[in-house]
Amino acid sequence: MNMLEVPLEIFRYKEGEPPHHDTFTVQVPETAHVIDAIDAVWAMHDRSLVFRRACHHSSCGSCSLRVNGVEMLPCITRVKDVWDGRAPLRLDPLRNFPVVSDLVVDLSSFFQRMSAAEMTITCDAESSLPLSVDDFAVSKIPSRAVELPVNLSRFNRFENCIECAICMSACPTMATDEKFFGPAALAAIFRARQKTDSPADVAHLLSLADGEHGVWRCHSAFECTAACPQAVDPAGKIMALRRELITRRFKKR
Amino acid sequence: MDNPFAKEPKATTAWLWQVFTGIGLVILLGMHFIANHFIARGGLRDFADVVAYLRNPIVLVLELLFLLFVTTHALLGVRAILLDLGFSGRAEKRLSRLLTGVGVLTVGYGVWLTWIIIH
Amino acid sequence: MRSPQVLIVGAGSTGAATAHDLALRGFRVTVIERGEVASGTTGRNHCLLHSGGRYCVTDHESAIECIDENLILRKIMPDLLELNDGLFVAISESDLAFKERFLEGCATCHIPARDIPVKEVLAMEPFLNPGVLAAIQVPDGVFEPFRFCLAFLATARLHGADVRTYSEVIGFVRSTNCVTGVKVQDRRTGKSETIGADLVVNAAGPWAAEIAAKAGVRIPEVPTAGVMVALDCRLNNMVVNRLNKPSDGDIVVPQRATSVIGTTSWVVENPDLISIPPEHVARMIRQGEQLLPEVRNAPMRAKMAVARPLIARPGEDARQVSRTFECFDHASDGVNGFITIAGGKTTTARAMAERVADIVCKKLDVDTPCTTRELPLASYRLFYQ
Amino acid sequence: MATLNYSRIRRTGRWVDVRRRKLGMWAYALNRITGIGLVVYLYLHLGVLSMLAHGQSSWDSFTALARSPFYLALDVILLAIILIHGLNGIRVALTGFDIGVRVQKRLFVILMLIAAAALVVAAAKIFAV
Repeated sequence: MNMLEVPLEIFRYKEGEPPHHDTFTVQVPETAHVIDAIDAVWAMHDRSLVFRRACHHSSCGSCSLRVNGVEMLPCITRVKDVWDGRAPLRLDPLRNFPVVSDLVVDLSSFFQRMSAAEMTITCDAESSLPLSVDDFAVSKIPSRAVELPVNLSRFNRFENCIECAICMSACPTMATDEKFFGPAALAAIFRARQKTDSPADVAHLLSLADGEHGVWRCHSAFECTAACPQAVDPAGKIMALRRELITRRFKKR
Repeated sequence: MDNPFAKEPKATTAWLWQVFTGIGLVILLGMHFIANHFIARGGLRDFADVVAYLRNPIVLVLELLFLLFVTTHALLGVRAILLDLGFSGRAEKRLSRLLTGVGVLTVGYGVWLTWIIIH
Repeated sequence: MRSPQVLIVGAGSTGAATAHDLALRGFRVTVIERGEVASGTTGRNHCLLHSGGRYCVTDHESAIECIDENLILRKIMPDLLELNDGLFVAISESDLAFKERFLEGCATCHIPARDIPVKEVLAMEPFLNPGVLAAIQVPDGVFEPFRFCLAFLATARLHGADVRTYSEVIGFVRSTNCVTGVKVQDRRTGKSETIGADLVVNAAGPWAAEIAAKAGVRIPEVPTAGVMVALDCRLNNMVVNRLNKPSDGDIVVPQRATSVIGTTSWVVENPDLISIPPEHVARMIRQGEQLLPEVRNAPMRAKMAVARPLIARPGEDARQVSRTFECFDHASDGVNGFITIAGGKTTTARAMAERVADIVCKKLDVDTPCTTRELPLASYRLFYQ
Repeated sequence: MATLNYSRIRRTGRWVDVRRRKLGMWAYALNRITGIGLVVYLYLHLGVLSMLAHGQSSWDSFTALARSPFYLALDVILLAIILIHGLNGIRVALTGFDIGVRVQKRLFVILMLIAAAALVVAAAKIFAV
């Protein structure tokens, strides 16, 4: 097994101490993911390092952080894909959240928004064909004619959004407007809206999305969609909500 | 449940105006630019030209419309940037009122200037 | 009289469900977890909500427990499950020979099972190996271990439990032959404190032996790791199992936009740092291909390994070690006020918790019945609010 | 539990930080910077126009100055800012109505190419005078 010797420059913060970065060099297999390197730091070098993780396959959304400034899930990001082979790999906690310690941030504001958006995490199944997370991933699978189950909707599945809060960290509006509803919650409203036909529910959901700190505050930077590891496309959902809000506004008159 | 992310009813209006004036500006500014700086000899009108130009009623209407649009668009943009400073609901309203005042003054000044020039 | 204070070490599925059960029974509960919730074994779980089908031939007791809990979880956490059932498919002649025993096992363990014609199953699951010889549908499901734990802990909190993550047990407070508290270090601040307890429940999974050692007790625990491979696409709607005795790489669990192939089994020394053997990954792909041939072409999204807390029985192969849980009352080791719970599956975490809570009640002389079978859990999102 | 919170000012300034960000973020930051520039210019312009109120000599001396190459260069910069802001504005408006969201990056590139082409033509014309 070929090994890599990777220097990691990790953000450190403990209550009462000034924040700084510590550098560690760890040995990981060539195929290792960034989470494995963080694991190695914690297991071999510094037991006081605090970080989040659970599933290691992008379903829990807990390990999200910034690698060289860009939001990623370290569990699905390979070291060799983000490391240039020389400069230390810089790991920082998500932006736009208070830092609890080291790589851990306080996500209460995120989950408040998700609760307010009232989306459940299960939905009717979508096509189980190479249901891909990245465009490039699909292209690697040779397309072939497959007959899909006739009644897909009798299957159920979890939503693609894993509530990793990466979009809220990447969003420039979120950085400046603390009251902004945020990409994930707005995308969640869109999903909840898709699932209901009840006029009262629709009106309620749309009124949540409306407002100065709702969809209208988005500045179309599309950073959320670019950063989302699960292809949720929050920006697209925000724009779709805008369209519906505008259409309704002009229809009423 | 009390929703902490309460909405402001004016939001759609502000955004729609920003887009509407923006699209208007693409057209009006294009005309303004071409008329004043490309068609005009030497890229700028001399005083007599300006006066004659503005006395044309169609031009006058378009230029005043341009002033109105550009002011609205600019101040809505300024508002969007200033909102980033995180105002409370009341301060937000006060800011909106202040900017409306600035807008009225700007347009008033423009109208006054045009009046002076024509006469 | 104040209700007794119980301290639980570990916020995996066992610790979370136990905290929930005890909080409902009126105990003052504190959970100590050194990392994030479910950051250990539970987190890197296969996410399979067992129907019991996997054990219906080899281990009736486990199978019955699985199907019972499966039905209870559907009631108490309906939002947190992908309920698409599972398939046991025969690919080889030896698989086919297993079919009758499997159906008998299902009947014995009251697991609903349906023998589906091959043509029908291929219509349901278009990526299934077209050479499939038989398929049996059972009520398997998929859950998400992280949110599973969060939901238990959020509910426990609503009932007064104190959940402290990023807090590590650094020692025990003992009076002669009784544990009376735990020394805890908050890893976020580096500060230590002592928390008193009438009883300490060690639910630290593969780290249970390490925790027990701090209290001077030895546990015959063997951390056994397993590799799982997550694909960058979802190839099945239902869980797909190999119709045979449990073996390496005989199951593909779909979840969200991925399919996860599992698993292998080998003994590890340090559960903190497991290096994933490439040959295990290759074996997962090879085995997975037999169930869903498209596995061969699918890009890999992630691979993970974690240690499971298996209790050693001398002279047995790692896979043969009991998968039902073990509960040690360390009074028999001369240490009172300290119990360890290890082993088991996430699917049956609630049942384990119920039995542990019964033991706790007995030890602390409390007489409150368990109510976790009926009470729907609070939203997992409340954990962070 | 005390947490580390960044100051308002530091957060407010984050929209300018486009390092390692994608095209949409560059477009957004560029739009804001050019927008601020244009507001400043708008009021400068209105101020300059006040010379018209002071009569012919005042204005015509200004126009003479404004025909110098230095001022013409400033005009080209102004035009560039207007083109970037205006054409990117079209993209923001379109995507805001849920049109072309999937191709927003391509849209931005195309619009900026149009801006560049228009600028070259206009600059040639400005200096040719």
